[in-house]
Amino acid sequence: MKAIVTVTLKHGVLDPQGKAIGHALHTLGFTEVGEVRVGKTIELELPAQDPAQAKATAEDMARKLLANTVIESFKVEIA
Amino acid sequence: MKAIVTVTLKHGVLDPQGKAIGHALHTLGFTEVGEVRVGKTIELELPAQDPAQAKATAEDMARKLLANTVIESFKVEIA
Amino acid sequence: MKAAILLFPGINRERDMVLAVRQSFGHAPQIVWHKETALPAGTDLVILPGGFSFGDYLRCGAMAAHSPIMPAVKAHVERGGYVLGVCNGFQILTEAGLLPGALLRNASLRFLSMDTMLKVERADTVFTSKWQTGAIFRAPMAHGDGNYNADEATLDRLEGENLVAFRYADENRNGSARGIAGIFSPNLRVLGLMPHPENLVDPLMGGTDGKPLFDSLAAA
Amino acid sequence: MSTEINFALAKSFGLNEAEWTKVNEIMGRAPSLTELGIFSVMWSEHCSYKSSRVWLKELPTKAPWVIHGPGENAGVIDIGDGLAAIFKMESHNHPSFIEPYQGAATGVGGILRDVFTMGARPIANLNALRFGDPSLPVTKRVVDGVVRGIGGYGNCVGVPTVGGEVNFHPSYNGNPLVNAMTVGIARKDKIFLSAAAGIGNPVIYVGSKTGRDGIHGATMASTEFDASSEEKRPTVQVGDPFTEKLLIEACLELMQTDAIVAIQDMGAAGLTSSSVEMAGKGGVGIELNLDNVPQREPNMSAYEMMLSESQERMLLILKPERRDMARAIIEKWDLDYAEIGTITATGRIVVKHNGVTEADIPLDPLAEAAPLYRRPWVETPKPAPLGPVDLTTPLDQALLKLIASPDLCSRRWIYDQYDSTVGGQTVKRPAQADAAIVRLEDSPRALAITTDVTPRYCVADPVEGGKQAVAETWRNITATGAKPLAITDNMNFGNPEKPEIMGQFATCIQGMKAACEALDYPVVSGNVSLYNETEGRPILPTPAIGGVGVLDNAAQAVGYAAAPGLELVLIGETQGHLGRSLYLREILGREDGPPPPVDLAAERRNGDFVRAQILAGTIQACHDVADGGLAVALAEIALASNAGIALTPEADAAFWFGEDQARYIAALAPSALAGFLAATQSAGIPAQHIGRTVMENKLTLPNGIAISLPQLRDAHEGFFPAWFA
Ligand SMILES: Nc1ncnc2c1ncn2[C@@H]1O[C@H](COP(=O)(O)OP(=O)(O)O)[C@@H](O)[C@H]1O
Ligand SMILES: [Mg+2]
Repeated sequence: MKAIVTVTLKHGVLDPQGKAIGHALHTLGFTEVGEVRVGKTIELELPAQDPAQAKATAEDMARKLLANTVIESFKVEIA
Repeated sequence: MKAIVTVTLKHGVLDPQGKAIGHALHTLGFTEVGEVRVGKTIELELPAQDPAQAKATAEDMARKLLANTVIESFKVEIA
Repeated sequence: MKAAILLFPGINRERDMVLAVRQSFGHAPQIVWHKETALPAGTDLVILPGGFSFGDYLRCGAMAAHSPIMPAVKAHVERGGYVLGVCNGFQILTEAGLLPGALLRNASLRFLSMDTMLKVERADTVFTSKWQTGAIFRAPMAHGDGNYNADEATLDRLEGENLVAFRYADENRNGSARGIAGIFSPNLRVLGLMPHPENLVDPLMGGTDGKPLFDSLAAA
Repeated sequence: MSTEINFALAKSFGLNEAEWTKVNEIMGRAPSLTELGIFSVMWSEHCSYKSSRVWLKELPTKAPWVIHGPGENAGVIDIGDGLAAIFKMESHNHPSFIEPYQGAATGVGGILRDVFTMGARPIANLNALRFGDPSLPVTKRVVDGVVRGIGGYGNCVGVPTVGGEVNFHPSYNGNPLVNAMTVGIARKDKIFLSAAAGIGNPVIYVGSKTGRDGIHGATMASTEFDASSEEKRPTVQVGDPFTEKLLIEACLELMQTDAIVAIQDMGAAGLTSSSVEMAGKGGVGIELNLDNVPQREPNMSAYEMMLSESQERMLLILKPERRDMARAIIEKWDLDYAEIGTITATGRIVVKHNGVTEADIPLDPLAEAAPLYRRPWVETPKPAPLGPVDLTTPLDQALLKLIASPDLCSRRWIYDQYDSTVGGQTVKRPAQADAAIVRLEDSPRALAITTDVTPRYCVADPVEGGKQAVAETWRNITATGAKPLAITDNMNFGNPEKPEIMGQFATCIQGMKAACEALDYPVVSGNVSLYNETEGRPILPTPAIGGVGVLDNAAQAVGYAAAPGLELVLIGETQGHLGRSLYLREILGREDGPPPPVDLAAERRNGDFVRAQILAGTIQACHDVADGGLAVALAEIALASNAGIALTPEADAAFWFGEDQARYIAALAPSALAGFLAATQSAGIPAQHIGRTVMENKLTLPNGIAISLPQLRDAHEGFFPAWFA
């Protein structure tokens, strides 16, 4: 089964990448775009198991390594 | 309204980040993790409009800038 | 002062650091592989050099912060030992929670490799005693993620407690909050900074502006 | 596998009819798919040099200091103190157009492997880049990706990128050039070669896993671009500089032991070329069991594994009794270690997979029967003499326009994205001297390294252009005080099946040969990239040269920054040659006339004199006069020095902007001037005192026209930041 961890910068944390992309989109003529925020997804292949447990494991990985909770928050989906 | 563009490496394209993360998770004791693939999400703030049209615009942005379609594929969700 | 340089896979400025330390200390530091679980007996100073530990994948310093050697480094800090983290080393220290804040992608989203000017914010520390407070010196920088950030409360505390070590004195090229280039821990025994004083310790390489850092430590 | 093996398939793999017939003859039967794949990549232009070999043989490759010339993974020269410099340049042109970031990144990765596979620690990277018309959006995308890719890879592996060159021309619109050079250092008695030996010795695979990357990359690099190139995309190789760094450290650590019999990187055509070449050079056979190859994807076929160009992989032949130790070192660095075969006495390559023999080819005919073409060629017609030239543009306007032009403006935006100081040995960084200077660890010695070529000269007169490219690298090294020792080259040309292109190739080589001989400056390694055409339009002939020289004492190196109050002397003869000059192109919109002739005897005489005067301490700063001529070189000195210059000669634009060769500007103390001029005279060297550096913040021409330094700097540094704002 698959766990997808999505990591995004916490609200209020500066997002230089999002800012630059927003700027580039404006230059390309997409002037209607407002704020842009960039995050990442980490897709994990896990052995078949109880989805709730898989989710708990993936959350554990996120807290320990995948996200830096000083600046980032995360959510986990099981697919 | 919001468009979320998720960009992932195409199947078969080497993902050095994913490889290194998988390795690190193993070292941390998460030995059950199989393949790890890393992607990114770009969250775009768009003016309220027809969702289908917003989706089309975001796809246009993805093709033109957000994804490198030589090695990446993308999908768009409207929230 | 007995120094140990930590070697994580992907680190690439350990040789530069050895040269700088050897020159000021008169002897070579010991190199410690990241899979070790203990520091060499009698280590006074732990150095985390620059580079791309684990390729800078995921987040700079994130994976190194979980290396087997890191519990020993934390114990060393708790005992009041000295730690210097430069560039990737600074990133590892923040990821490990040994210094506050985080180093985000440079505001320009480009790697920045050039000399910068740094202002010494305080000279009453083991790391900076050979400078005067307010002194300005040159240091090369070479990083893609040197944009120091922390929440406002943390930044206020750093300033209030006088824990900012160095600030960019010419141009704040990477976008760091309040121009911060380096910070101390509250006990002034842990220093992290982005630029590379170790690359300017020899007139042949363009100057000796970075040497006071190592001379200060050698004198401590 | 049910694919039918016939000429149509062979043709799609890039073999022609005669080559297909030869394959059948050698095999004595129809080849299997895997065998056909092996033949097609080994006989591709990229691996076999079938069009270029007869010409490359003409280049001088020997000197007392050459340890290994062309033929090994990289060239090796003796630089004294028991040390050797190992270096090579290689192109990644086609991949860099398809995916600029990854194409450039993997180009850097590939050339690094060629160097550390010989036992050297890489100490410097350089590059030679050519891009299309800067006004096209695609050019901007390619420049951005290539620069990021070079930095992304080089910065991460921790090898300083210390120099390079970049030019723009519309002929590169659909075909940019990305040539990467690496220089490494090894102990002279610890050089590792690739010839396999020892029947029964294990064949070890080290590095990343094999995926379906870049299959047929070598044949792609050997064909022209057309609209269908788009479809060849999915095989893009992605670089992993972190794994490369581990590979460097693991290999260098293993090389401290006596475990390795032979070693070679898996470059173009991956496992095929490395195993075939190692066994072929050693005169042995090799048997591979692909079941043991570390695989990234399920169900890979023998054909795919043999042709994959996955990056960051090496092939080693070990002493069997050292296996365990070797494995421990490799695994310490978290790299895959797999025994995938053995050395045999059969003289054949045998490939087994899932119990089936997928290939069984005799190695000698595979190598010896490889096609070799003496393709028809015609000489480039000599350009018509340059007609009258309008010299009325005011000198200051011409200078400001020239130094702001894409080919002459500051490259700061580029090199500021490359880590040039890692290693702590960079004595002269980009834009501080004519060649980069990198000191050797624990030694007073330093290397001087540069890359150069002037394609607009080569297209007009390939012989003079070939000479000029070699001479300019020699001059750049000389201008730092270093002694030039040898070169690597990267021959980038169009379709060799066209006689006029083959003629450019053949005659550039003639020019290069003459220069190498006159300057005692052999070729020790190189690379050929042909078929650089887009829809039938060739690139300018671009024989990029990478030169390496040595300084016994790094402290003697000079750059071109001069303190105020020094006298400036122009060395070499100035006739005001404007044919093919940048003045002609940028100011007058003309690209005609002959390029400047290269007088190799004058090069040698002037250069040897300048070097001696630098080492004697008389010349305190030095800059060669090249693109854009004297005025541009002076502007570069002023900007690097942050000092003004006051000039005295009353002369016209041909004097200030002519591109006559074999010239240098030397800065010396006023007290040394008279003696210096006397020395030039007795040595028969043309020299002219042209002015001095001053405190005043401006460049002053004799007619009273002055340009302030800030104005000069704004013009010089504007282009790239504005382009990428
Ligand atoms: N692509 C590049 N990568 C790194 N450095 C570069 C690159 N292009 C130019 N440089 C550096 O910028 C400086 C000026 O470049 P250039 O004008 O080509 O030099 P020159 O006039 O000596 O041929 C040199 O030090 C050169 O090494
Ligand atoms: Mg040059």
